Amino acid sequence: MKLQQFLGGLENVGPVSTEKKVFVEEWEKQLFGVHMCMMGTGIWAWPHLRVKAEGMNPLDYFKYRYYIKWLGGMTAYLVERNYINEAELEELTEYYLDNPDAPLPEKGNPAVTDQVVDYMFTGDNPYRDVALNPEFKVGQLVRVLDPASAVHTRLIGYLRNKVGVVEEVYPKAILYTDSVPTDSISTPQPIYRVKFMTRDIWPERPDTDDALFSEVFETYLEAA
Amino acid sequence: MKLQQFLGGLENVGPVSTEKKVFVEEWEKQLFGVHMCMMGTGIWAWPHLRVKAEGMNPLDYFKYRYYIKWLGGMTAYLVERNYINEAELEELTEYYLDNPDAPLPEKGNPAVTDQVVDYMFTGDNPYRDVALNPEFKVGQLVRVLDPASAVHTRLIGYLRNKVGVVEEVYPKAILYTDSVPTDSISTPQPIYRVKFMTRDIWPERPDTDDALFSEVFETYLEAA
Amino acid sequence: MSDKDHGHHHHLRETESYYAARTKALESLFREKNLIGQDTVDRVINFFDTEMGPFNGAKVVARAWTDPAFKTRLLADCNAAIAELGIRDGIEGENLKAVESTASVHHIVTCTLCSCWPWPLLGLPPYWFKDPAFRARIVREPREVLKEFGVELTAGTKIEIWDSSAQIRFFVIPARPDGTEGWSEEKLAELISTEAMQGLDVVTVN
Amino acid sequence: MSDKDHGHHHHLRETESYYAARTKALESLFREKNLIGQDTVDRVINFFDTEMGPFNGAKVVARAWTDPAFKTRLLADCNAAIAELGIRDGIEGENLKAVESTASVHHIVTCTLCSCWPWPLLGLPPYWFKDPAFRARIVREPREVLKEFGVELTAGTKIEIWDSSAQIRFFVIPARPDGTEGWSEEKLAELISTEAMQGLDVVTVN
Repeated sequence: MKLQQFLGGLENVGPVSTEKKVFVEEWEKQLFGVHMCMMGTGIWAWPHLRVKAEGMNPLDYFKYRYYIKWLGGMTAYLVERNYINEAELEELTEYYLDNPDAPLPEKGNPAVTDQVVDYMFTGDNPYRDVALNPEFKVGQLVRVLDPASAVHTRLIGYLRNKVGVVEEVYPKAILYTDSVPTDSISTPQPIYRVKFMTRDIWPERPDTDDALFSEVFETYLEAA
Repeated sequence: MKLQQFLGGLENVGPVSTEKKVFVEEWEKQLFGVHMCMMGTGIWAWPHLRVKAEGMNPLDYFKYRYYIKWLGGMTAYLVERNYINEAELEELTEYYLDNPDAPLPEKGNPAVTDQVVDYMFTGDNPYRDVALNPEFKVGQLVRVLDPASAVHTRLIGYLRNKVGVVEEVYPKAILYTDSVPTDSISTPQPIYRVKFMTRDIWPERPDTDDALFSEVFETYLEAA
Repeated sequence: MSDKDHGHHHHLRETESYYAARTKALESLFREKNLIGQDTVDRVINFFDTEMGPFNGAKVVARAWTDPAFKTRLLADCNAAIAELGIRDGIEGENLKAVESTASVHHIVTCTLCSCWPWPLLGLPPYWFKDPAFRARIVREPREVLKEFGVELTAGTKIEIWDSSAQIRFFVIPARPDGTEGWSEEKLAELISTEAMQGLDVVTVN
Repeated sequence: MSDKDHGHHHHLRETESYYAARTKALESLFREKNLIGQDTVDRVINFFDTEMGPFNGAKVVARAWTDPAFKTRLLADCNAAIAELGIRDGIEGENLKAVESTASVHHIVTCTLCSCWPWPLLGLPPYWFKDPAFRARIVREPREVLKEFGVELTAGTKIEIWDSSAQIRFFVIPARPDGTEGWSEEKLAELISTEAMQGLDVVTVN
């Protein structure tokens, strides 16, 4: 079990943060900018970041602030793929530690900026124009499967083995990713909006009529 | 989900400790002695300690050394049950912090020592002399149930929803505890030795013929 | 580099100045390798200050509160409806879905697997949304978490939670508060917090 | 107590001297309240140095290696067999079960829910057995964990794991090493580590 794939419903984790800032340190903005550049120029995509996040020590996942984890994931990925090497990164890090006001090089590729902005307005539409033959229909009871632990998943841990009802069959097939290993969501497939009663997920909680909705890839479901 | 009830199989937790000492600090011996006194005189039993351990913040559970957690659990329990109060404990703690060589009071109940030693040689036999009508028999396939999160459980998290085969029906009914809330193991009942193939529990691992045995209370099982 | 220097820097590995220096080193390498433009980072940050931010969501909610036909279209096809207001969609909003909170149903959005969030309407997610403790607790103990955000629902209000995991990004139209009859859309929009548009706040007039 | 003192002590709350002082305070209160005897703690510690310890387990293994009939009885009824050697059972050993490792099957004992351990045969559990990382990993990645303990099984050896959760306490008879033919039980017993009797070590002659 990778804890990050089972985060929802984990008990006794203490108070929540109500911090409303997006970036809590200035360097986080710069890191985010580099990340968007990587997204917009195709160096990586969300699933690559998620593979890193799900592969972390779960205690470190809780310990480190959001963008500190990104920094670790981004640099590890860039080194693995030979975009940069650890030695040059470390050397420059030491340089900027000793010279925090030293300027960045006045170099770069000006075309990247427009490419990134275009990308942000375009996004990555996940729909794929392949035949949709959904196995389940609106109103049907479905059970969420309990597949093996994967490098990366979009299966919400607390929904495993739970039964819900299909509320909507989305109109087109969705490709999640074709660039990282997953538990079988790398081919375009139907997704469903499934409604669960929270009393069925957490029967030990005070009873309510509360509901929870999740969009679930077809490969994660069976008829109940 | 209480992580402590799902510890087995948790991934990416880093290297194991190979520390062979039982007590890694001298004070731990004294704490253990007081704990055995509590056990031997009926002040508490294992399930009380486990309730505290399973109710901890899971990150603290990983963070604190074994007997540091016991210290927290023991003192919290003793204060809740009015054996001691937090103010007197805190006051004396400060006294011994400032006077680490100050002696303990030359008082106490000499009869306790023999009682505790007798208890250690006697133990707590869990068998109860009630009719045993086991629902499952040797060779039968059984599935481990997936009940609601409990204050205290002896259901091993990674076995939920897994199927194994009954290898032995234990000869007498077992009472787990009648003094703490559990998920229905507070009445004497059959237990079974169930054999699981580890490939069925962790199919993502390299395939082997390895097996895993667990003694499971009847209430945690259904026919598969 | 001497051992002393190495120890010095090793000691700094978990400080903000280390993270800042490493990030600066990263952008510096990207510039050297022509992987980024000199103004790319600034333009990205500016984009979320001006193009995609909670000001978009607040405008959409104010219109939905004042124009029932618009609200119907918004609930049916969120991307098409926001285009009517000149709001462009894009990344993390290719497929938006609006849900409406009322006196009897309170909607909450979360992403327990990561931090999916409707960027075109709300910009980037605030820290609380990304915090592991929030994501762990909100689905199982929503009322307790709402209390920590200062929100107490009236008894009998049903909660509906949207836990994003595929490709839809959810957006909450909060319940319109009493005492705002006849207000302009601009004045209404000022009442609406980012948190209200994910269900962690309710809109009030004081 | 002044604020300064309070701050001083608050600062110490997670130090060994704080834990030591708090433990001493606890026993002190137990003495004041007549809940404990003055020699109880010493007698408990002494008990595990002299009555219940790995010396018992090693004696049992050495006998099992040299007396096949005893081994048969040990595997059939562990509590009765150890009584033959004058070893008393008791707490955390009311129901013992011995399992035998061979060239083809290697047994490992763990307790992923807490730290169940056969006290009458092995005394108290060492730190590694109680460590959360060990308990998390041993059931899913036993070969990797064995390597961290310096043990490499020969290819093709099957692993059988005993995860205690009810009332049986498991004990491993390790495989007897080659080159020990004709050794006395005393000499054999010296070879046998605590770890070997839970499957985290193999017995060797060097």
